[in-house]
Amino acid sequence: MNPILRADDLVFGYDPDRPVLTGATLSLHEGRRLAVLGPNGGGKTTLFRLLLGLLEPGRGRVLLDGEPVRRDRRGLTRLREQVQLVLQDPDDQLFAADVAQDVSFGPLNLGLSAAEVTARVDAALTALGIADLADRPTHLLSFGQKKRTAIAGAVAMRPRLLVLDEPTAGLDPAGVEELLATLDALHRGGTTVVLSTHDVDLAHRWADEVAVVAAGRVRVAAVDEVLGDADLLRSARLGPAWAPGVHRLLEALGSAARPRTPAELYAALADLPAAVAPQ
Amino acid sequence: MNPILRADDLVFGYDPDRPVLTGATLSLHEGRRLAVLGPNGGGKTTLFRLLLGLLEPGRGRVLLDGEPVRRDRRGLTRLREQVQLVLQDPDDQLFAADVAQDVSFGPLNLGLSAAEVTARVDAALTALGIADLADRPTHLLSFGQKKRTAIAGAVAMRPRLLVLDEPTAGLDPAGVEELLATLDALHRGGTTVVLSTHDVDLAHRWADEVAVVAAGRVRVAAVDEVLGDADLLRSARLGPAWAPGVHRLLEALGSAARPRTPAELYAALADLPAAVAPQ
Amino acid sequence: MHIAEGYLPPLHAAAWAVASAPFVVHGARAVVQQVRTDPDSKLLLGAAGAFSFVLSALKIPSVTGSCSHPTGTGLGAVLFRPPVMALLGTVVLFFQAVLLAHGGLTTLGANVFSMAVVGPWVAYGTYRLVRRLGGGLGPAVFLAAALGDLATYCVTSVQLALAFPDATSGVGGAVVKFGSIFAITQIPLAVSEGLLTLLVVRLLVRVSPDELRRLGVLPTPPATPTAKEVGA
Amino acid sequence: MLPLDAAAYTNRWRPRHPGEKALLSLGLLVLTLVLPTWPGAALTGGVALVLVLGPAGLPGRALWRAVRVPLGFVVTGMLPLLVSLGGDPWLRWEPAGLPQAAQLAGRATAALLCLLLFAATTPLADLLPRLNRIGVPPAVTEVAALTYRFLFLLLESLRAVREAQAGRLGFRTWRTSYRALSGQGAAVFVRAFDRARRLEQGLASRGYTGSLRVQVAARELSAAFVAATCVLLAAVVVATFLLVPR
Ligand SMILES: Nc1ncnc2c1ncn2[C@@H]1O[C@H](COP(=O)(O)OP(=O)(O)OP(=O)(O)O)[C@@H](O)[C@H]1O
Ligand SMILES: Nc1ncnc2c1ncn2[C@@H]1O[C@H](COP(=O)(O)OP(=O)(O)OP(=O)(O)O)[C@@H](O)[C@H]1O
Ligand SMILES: [Mg+2]
Ligand SMILES: [Mg+2]
Repeated sequence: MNPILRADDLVFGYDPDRPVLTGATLSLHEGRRLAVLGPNGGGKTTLFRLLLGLLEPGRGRVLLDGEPVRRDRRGLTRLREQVQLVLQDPDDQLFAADVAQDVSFGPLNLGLSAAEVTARVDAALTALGIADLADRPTHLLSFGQKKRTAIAGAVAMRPRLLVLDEPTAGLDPAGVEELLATLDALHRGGTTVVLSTHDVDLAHRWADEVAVVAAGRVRVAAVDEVLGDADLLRSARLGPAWAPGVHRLLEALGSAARPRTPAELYAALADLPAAVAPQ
Repeated sequence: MNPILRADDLVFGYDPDRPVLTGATLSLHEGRRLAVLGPNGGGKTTLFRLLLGLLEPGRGRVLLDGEPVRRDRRGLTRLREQVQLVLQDPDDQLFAADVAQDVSFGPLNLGLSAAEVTARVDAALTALGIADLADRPTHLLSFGQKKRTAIAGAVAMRPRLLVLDEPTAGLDPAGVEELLATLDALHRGGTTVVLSTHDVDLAHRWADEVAVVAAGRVRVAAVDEVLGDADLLRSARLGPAWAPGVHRLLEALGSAARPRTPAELYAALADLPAAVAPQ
Repeated sequence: MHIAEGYLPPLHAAAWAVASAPFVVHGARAVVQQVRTDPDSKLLLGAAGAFSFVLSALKIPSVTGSCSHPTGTGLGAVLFRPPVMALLGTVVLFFQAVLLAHGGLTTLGANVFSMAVVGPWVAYGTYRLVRRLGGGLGPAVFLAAALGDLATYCVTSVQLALAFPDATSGVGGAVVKFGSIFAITQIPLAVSEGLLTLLVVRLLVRVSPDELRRLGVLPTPPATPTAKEVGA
Repeated sequence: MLPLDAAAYTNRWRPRHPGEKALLSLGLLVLTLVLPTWPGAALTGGVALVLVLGPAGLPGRALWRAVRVPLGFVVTGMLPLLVSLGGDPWLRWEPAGLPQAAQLAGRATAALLCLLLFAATTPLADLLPRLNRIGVPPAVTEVAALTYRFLFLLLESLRAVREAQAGRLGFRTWRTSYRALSGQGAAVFVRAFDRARRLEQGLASRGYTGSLRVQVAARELSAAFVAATCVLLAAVVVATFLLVPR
């Protein structure tokens, strides 16, 4: 099966003398959750901008459903009807006076009828749990609310593929949980979700597959494979995750629990057979 | 012994109808590493700004070495000679066109001689490991380099107390390690360091003491006490940390290792006696 | 419309520099004064300068399908007043010359005269006049931006005509010539800029009313219950 | 982000005193205007080109990227001189304007190269704080330095906002483009003032009390460079008068 979107051997540098990507290949498959990891300046955001046609690669192609994306208005419009990107800083995305207006920007651009626009906006706000904020001015929102509004703006486009650049950055732990729950709901609803992060444990718990963007290239593999590869992690300025080590400890204690979050770890601890349980 | 700086029952709200802090008390003791945790919008940044005299509390006082800080130019200058704040977004603090110029701003304000200013700038840049960036323009720095420059600007003031607002936000894991190493070096050099973070494991590994800012108040306690209090953590929209759970597992396996980072956990795993070690 | 580096003969370049100088010096005095009474306004002025620079990096779609850039003089003059714009405009034009090679150093005087002096004054005068006559903020801003833009181009036409009189019809003919070349391209652009400025200000009234009040574009309400934020 | 700006910080003349570079390039620029265009402008333009590519070490590709757009203006700027108004037909092609247009293009190109010699070698970080020494009030240089700093932040914001709008199909039609553009204008305005407010707080915590004085890296004015510049400028003048067609 074709991936929804595919980056094929992309080469790119903002400054021709300093390439950022030197041959990046990555496929985004329908329904598969992908986490993109990498060091600061590794090129995650750049890769996303290339995938959305916001930058033009020096070499290589972006393919939508197996077809090369044409860089004219038609081609880019088709791409962006299918794929939406949520930037890291929500302030870059919010510019209208209030939340509902901002979310309506994309659907209006699609040329939908007023009724259809309203329906889309309402659905998106509800999906993000911010229906009550509809007529709030965007500049009075908290950071987490802004983030949700920005995501709602993308969701209102009903994309097949939703790409989020560091969506959990700056959120408190409960905010991260809520966001992941929202993304899972979207995923269950049929949207393919891709996100970038610096948090290895987050990638471990959430993703089916991990892509590491470093030194100009992309390395894609199953989560456990990447997170088991200490050399790869070190070379990409990432550290190991807690969870795999915890799993080994639990295994040694004869427990079958495989916690992915600290909360799950404490639940597993409570479930340990009394014989081995620490007090 | 007096704390260097103390917030005494501070009440503050940007909007008089929505108080952010309703009676915040916190002491920053010489040499003690304090991590400030709390939910988004809990008031961490607000508390720091009150401590630095950037905001005026509606009630309560800030005490420097036991003396109330006077809100005139003399009083505030004295305060800022002793206490420096590094904001979360380095672009809020960097104004000069190149790195050395920016770092020289604080020392020049102290009225030091040109030679002394140069010496301070050089020392601060060296301490932050960015001596080679001295004549780089601010706007061409990466995020991590900007962050270090902002910290250098504070360090060049030779403060007794250095307060950092979410210094690790946005850094990759290796960048976080490097920053913590720098902060530890400053701490060993005699500077008292306080930081805020959303990362409970970071607070656990780094701090002597934790302050939780939530619901208008500050709760201070030893690290283990806070991180053992599930109700407090939940109410402050924080989650539990990995490390304490891992310690209990290791204890059950008869190991005395107390890893504070995933890397330390893998080292501990390698050291486990063969009889209990997972393969 | 920037006159490029080296375009004007030395006498013209010098004469326009002399013509602009009093306005720029007056603007500098105003800025020095303002900064002395309120040191924090330095940051606002810096932000305003950067805003003016970036405004001219917006790409307006134009009839021909190509893009053009607004002059931003209208919006700048309404927001920051002509004397200050004379200085900020000079700074911005200098930056455009040395950062983008757009405009030039020898033509700085001429460009300042059209874009940082005449454009802002015409825009501001229009704005005040329309408001005085009871016009709303919208029409005032639209006309200010459109006429400010047109005035800038008229001055540029005259500057070029004086430097390059027509072979047969002299300076008068050259004014008509440069003027009509610009008219074809500029009248639609002036309308575009007016419309865009109108939309921006309308959005700002909702998004940033406090800043507009601080700048005197919106009337200050009798009581201002703001948070006690102290910068000193 | 801006190629000329980046070049100014990385070229081989970066450590030179800005005054030396100003004397050289602005001296050439003035000569371009006052000397007879042929051969004066050819000489000044040629000298500037050699200096910027040679001793200053600007890569040819970077130079080309910087001159491409302004050269376009030079070409379009010639066109009005090639038409004439009045008479019959009212608007007509004027071959008699050709020498004047060619002269103008030559002078403008040479002047552009002199400007580039200055712009690509002199960082504003070195230049702005030193303007105080030639009588510009500190308030003005400080406002200019802040403008310079905010400029890049706002350009970055503008780029991000524009891309976010493009991603949501903001430029599909004329109508949507206007809505998107007004959003950009407003967003940049809001950002600009937000930046100012936040920097105000950030500087206050660093002890700002009204002066943004910074320590500028010491740069020695090289007597040899200044002398060589004077000799070069004189040589250009002499050569022009020797070569000028009589
Ligand atoms: N607009 C730009 N102009 C010039 N260089 C840029 C620009 N954006 C990014 N870069 C450079 O490109 C490289 C890749 O940046 P990018 O933002 O893609 O990295 P990233 O992996 O997203 O990093 P982070 O984790 O910090 O978000 C960096 O060296 C960066 O400095
Ligand atoms: N300048 C301001 N004007 C008005 N309200 C503000 C301002 N700054 C913060 N607030 C509000 O004050 C409250 C506390 O904000 P603060 O930034 O101190 O929280 P925080 O703990 O630092 O949060 P975060 O973890 O997101 O940084 C929030 O409700 C916020 O919306
Ligand atoms: Mg990124
Ligand atoms: Mg904060």
